[in-house]
Amino acid sequence: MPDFSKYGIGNIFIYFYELLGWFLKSQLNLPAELAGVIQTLVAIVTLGTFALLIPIFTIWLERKLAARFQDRLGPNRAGPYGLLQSFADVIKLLGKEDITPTGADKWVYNLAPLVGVVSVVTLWAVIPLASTMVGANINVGVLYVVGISGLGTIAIMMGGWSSNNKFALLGAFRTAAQLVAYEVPMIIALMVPVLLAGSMGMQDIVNAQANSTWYILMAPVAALLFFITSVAEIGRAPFDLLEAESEIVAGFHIEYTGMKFGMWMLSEFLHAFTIAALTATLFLGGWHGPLSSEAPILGIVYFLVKTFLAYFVVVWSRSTFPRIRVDHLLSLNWKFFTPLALGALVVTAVAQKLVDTYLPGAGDAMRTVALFSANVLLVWLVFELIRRSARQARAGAEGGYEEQGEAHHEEAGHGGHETQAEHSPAPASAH
Amino acid sequence: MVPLNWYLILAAALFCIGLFGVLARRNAVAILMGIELMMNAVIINLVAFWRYLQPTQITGQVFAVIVFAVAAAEVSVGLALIISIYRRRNSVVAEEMNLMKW
Amino acid sequence: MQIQTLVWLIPFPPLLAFFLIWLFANRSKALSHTLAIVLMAVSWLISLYVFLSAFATEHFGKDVFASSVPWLPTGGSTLNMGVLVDPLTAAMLFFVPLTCLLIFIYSVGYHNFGQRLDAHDVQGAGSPAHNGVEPMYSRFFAFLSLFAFGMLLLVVADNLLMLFVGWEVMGLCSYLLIGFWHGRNYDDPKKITPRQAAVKAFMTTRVGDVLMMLGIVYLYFQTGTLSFREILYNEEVLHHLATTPSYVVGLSVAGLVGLLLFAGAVGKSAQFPLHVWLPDAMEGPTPVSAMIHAATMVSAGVYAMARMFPLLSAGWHEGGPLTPPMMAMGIIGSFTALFASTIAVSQRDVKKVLAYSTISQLGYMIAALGIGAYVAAAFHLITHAFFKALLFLGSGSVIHGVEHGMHHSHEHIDPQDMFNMGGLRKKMPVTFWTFLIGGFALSGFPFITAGFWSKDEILADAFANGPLVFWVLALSALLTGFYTMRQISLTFLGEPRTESAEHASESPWTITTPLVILSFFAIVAGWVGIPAAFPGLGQFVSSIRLGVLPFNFFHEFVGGTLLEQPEALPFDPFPLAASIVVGLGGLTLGWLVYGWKPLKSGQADPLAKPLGPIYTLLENKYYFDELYDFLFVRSTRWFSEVVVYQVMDKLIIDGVLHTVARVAYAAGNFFKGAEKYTINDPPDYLAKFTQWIGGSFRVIQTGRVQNYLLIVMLVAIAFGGVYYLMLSGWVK
Amino acid sequence: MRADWLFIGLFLLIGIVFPAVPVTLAYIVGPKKPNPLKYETYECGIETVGEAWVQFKIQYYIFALVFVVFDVETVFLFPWAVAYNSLKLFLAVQGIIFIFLLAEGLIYVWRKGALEWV
Amino acid sequence: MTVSQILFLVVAAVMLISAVLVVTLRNLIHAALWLIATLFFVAVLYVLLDAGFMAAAQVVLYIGAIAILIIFAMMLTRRVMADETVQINSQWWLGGLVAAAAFVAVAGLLNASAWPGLPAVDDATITNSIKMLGTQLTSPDGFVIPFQIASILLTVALVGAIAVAGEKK
Repeated sequence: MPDFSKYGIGNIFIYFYELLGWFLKSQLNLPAELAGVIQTLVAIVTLGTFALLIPIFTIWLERKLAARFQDRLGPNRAGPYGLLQSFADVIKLLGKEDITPTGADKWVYNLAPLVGVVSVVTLWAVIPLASTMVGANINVGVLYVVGISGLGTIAIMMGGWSSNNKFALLGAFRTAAQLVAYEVPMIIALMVPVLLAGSMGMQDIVNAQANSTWYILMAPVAALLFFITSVAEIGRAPFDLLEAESEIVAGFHIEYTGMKFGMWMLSEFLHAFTIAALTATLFLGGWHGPLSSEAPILGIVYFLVKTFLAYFVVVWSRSTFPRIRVDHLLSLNWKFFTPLALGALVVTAVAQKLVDTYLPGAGDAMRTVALFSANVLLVWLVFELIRRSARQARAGAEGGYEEQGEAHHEEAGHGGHETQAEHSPAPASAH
Repeated sequence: MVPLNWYLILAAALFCIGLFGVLARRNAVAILMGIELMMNAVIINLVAFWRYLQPTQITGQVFAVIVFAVAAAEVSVGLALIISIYRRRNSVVAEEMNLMKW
Repeated sequence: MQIQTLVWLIPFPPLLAFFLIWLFANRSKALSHTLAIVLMAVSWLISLYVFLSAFATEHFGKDVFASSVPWLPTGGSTLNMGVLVDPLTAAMLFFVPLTCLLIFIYSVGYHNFGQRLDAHDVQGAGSPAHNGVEPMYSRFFAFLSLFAFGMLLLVVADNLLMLFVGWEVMGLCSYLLIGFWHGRNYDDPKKITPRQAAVKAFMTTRVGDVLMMLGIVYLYFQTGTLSFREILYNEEVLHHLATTPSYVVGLSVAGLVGLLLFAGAVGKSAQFPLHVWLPDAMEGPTPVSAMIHAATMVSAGVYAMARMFPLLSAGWHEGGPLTPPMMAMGIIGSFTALFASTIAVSQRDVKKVLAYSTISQLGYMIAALGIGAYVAAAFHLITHAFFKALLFLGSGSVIHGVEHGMHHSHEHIDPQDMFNMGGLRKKMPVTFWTFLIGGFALSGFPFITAGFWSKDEILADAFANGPLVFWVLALSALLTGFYTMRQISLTFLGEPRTESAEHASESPWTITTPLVILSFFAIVAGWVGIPAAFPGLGQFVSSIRLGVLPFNFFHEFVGGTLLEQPEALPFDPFPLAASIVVGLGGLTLGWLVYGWKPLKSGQADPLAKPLGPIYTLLENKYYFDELYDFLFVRSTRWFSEVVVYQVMDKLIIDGVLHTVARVAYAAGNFFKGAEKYTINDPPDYLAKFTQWIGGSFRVIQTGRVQNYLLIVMLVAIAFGGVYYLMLSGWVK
Repeated sequence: MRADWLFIGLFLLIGIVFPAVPVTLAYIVGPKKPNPLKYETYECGIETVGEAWVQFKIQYYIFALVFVVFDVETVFLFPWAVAYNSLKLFLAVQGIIFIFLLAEGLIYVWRKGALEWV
Repeated sequence: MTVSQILFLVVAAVMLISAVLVVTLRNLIHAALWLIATLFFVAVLYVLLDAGFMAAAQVVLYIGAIAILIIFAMMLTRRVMADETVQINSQWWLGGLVAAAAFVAVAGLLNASAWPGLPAVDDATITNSIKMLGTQLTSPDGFVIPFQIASILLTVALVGAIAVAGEKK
């Protein structure tokens, strides 16, 4: 019987966990491995249920917020402040008929939403809730996150393909294109905290932040990139092309009804919340806060507060920005985010090394200042470049030499035929 | 404890399945999938050797990572070739890609 | 840093410059030439440092800077890649990077850097039409840098293979650079265009290079190594080579190899049979002419010969009979010297004159090597590089000035024709004086100029070892003085003969500075070779010590390269007198003919009347181009046209076939009826049978990858099975 | 370490169960009134024209291609990033060179105009 | 039969079954999905081998990237892909024989030779293996040349694939 005083109120969850273990081992005399497995199972079920119940609340929250943003009231009938609205929705979904269209590929069709949900729920395995509470403290947490979200892409393609509906297929593949495209800068941005913390384990990263400063200060560019790209990953507005009602009827899940549709919805909302949680973990210091290491229970509170903060930003941006056109979406990713992410990585690495080399024993404050200013410099540089090229393009467009200006712009890239580039003013100057 | 040659034999089996795919499939994409299987078999071997022979050195994993890179390059170029062949001849059936015949 | 490491570093800055310009800097002209010049300067500084430290070493000839790393494992042995700096190399390292650097700087001005791009300038059309900046400016510097890399590589190489690599790199670059203005065309169809000139140069040198390659391969086959240290400074190897007979009867291996290598040198430094490319190479931009055809490339041939001298002279001892290669070098060299200088007398093109004088001077060096005057040859190589570069750059400056004039007076004349010049003395003073110094150095103005001392040494050696050679060389020295004076007076003295010459103006400082520097060396470079035995002056300069060596260190220093130091000749007044006489005499003669009363515009060459047909002969370069055209080009065409096509194809083969066909046809008709079954069928079955065989066999080539892979796997499995059986001991 | 992986493995298994439960529940309790029209492919009311297959743009493939390349590179770069703080300068520079080569490929694709969607 | 052995056998069995389905199914999309399953179980094998990084990399790279690439390629060549006609060529039985024979030969060889047992390794080594990997990949006495060459290879593959597949404008 583990005594409560050793854990205290701060570690109450751990206490219950140990209590369960003690009960299984000494009361039911189960072998240690089995007991461990059962303990793990219980923990998993708790965590999973927690994760799956979140959307019930966040859906309500989101509808409320969206309503406020649009100067409406939002759900307010079912229960106080319409809190029970989501439950009503769930019950309604239960009452719907479950349709599998003819010509659909039964197995894949039914499997897809489950995979979709799995690809989101299992992310919670590596998110540290408190200094002592993390599902699986593996040393490749970040890569794990990336890989699992890749699973989500597969799920969407399964769903879209198996519905045997051209809109679903189009939607699915657009989505997939968008997801894979936005995964590139996301991964590169993820490298920055890994580089700073020197580990891929989520818990290690949070600890590193707890020991120095939050990485949103050390790597603001990476933080923003990660946040934006993951918003694109979940296909929220302004990146919600995968269910652009006006273009492709409802995207990949056009054919889904009832609870399967609900599962898609669930996975989307949960994913939104999850990326908020990831942002909080990787850049906002996770559970870190005053007294968080002494009383882990406080850590959970801090963690949830930060997560909801980030989530609020997600909803805010959703109801603020218009939808981006698909080609803009992709060129924004390839021509702005990806180079910027690479730049951020390089800049951070260089600044880090410089600080290590030339300011040995520099405090966190100094390091933070250095990294932050490096980021600012990078951003200034990038925007300077953009401004210049825009000016060039505009000059070309106004000069009526759109073709030539374009050609000139292209020329500037690949070296080689110098004379052409040097001659291109010639037609202008020659008689 | 799992003996090493279980892993090796498993890898061999996977390799041969992939080989069968390469030899027997008609669709070029399917052939590429077979090649992927073979590649994975190789990587399994590398990692198994790392774990069993030199867990303190990292060489095995380095090799595996390099093979990752090679596999990625191979599949991307291979698929590109298949696509361009499809564009020209409107077919991805390997048996019909016999310009080198006779 | 260790000195060997530094030596490694010498060739690479220009290469780096080449790549940087080629890849990144090719949009910015300023950046391009900055890169090229700065990196060239870097390698110049390094080589200067190497030279000085070599200079400071006691008995440098014995303990040289050498280091090498394995390069190509070739079966048993390994070809090493390495660097070697011995006195000869050190001497080269003194002047090659310097001249290159100066030429780089010069080209900035030559290509009108700073002018804006001329609107109606076509890529590769060349500059004369206008004075806008060269469109392919960056490319030019990239090529120059690559060229410099090739030369430096060749100089520091410690084995024949690396030397050959540098050699070929230079060949490529000269091709690219001669054909640099590939867009150029002339109204006169007979005038050769840069394109053709480039191809001509490339092909002609190819002839030599192939032979040289053969020589290298044969040498490697004989000795199993290509390293200079292991072949040239190794008595028994040399002895072995000198004694073993080769494939060619009457030639030792050393002889054959030497001749083959010499063939390469003949191509590279434009000796007699293969000299034709050099004058036409003048189609390239002038800095190129200066660089390729004065400072570096052509001297590379001589350098290679000097480098291989121990091999060439293997089995030769002072005063003994010459070895076949040396014989060949003596004859060809001296002949070329005379022959080229005669042509030079009659040329109108300011650069062509210099080209021919280059050929003849190279002939000097080759001849000097041929008679065993190793040090003298090296000495003349260096001094000549300085003053000939000076002359070329000077002529370039002149042309530049005249082009500038043309831009004022819109007349269309050949800016390189000396008869369109005259009176430039006042227009371009700096060019004039420097050119004068260069010219005097070339013609060996006594006691002051570098040319005098080196030429004098060659003549002295020649007098001692080969009287015939001596007389030939003396004669050509006379001619040299003559045509030099002719050129100077035609170009600079008198009154301007055209409006362009009237409006000619002095070139920018980037052009004149190299001229001044070079003219300094054109004088001073000679003093380091004043023979100690020279009355008065000799003792004086020997008494001045620089570090471990006397001021006239050259003989001792470079002589140290050889195994046994060649001892300096005793002083002999006759060749001295001779060289003074021919030098001054040539100049005076030239002045009497051309300088005394300068030509008016449109006046013909005063030599033309007295010499008559000979003059035309000379002016057309002994019709060598036409001869080669007839011998090789036309004859080939004629052969393929007449012999192969008309006779062989049409007459013989077709004829035979037709007869056979007719006969067979007739016979077939004749036998058709009755003997069909006896004659006709068996062959049919035979044919069918063959066809069937082929058909049944061709099946295996399906063109399907999968079948092939299947077969591969079957074989692999078979092998695996065998191995398995062996492993389990069932099969022994 | 192994325990953590066990956790993840079990989580993946359970993770399938979680959504499966409500789906099956809905399947059980939900109404079933079969009607061929219901099982038609859903489009704008009238029945669908042609098969679901539509010609896809090559851009899909090209994006996936760039993505694959970058993915592999990240597999190389993550260990580098992890080890970064303990790396000496030269080693650190290697990774940065790697990143530049990566960027070079991106620039090539960009200049080739392969990143344009339309 | 320890737990780990049972685990291994289960994983191996599922993996092999899905691999067989990959090479035999007619519907290529199904084959691709089974390929994904196979790759996933390969990742599980890496976990059993304490190579967590390899497992994650496998999931990221193969499932997240290469599988998607393959499916895209199928979609681009869909018309042929969609047909449910026979996907096995005429020489399939020979191929099967060869594959089987190859397996027999290799397995025989593997059994014929002796292998060392599993060395015990402390957790620190496993945890540090990633850091070690990073160091080895970039250190000159390690694998820096393959590291850079790999990036060049990938760049070249990218360029080549674009050049081959890109539309001729």
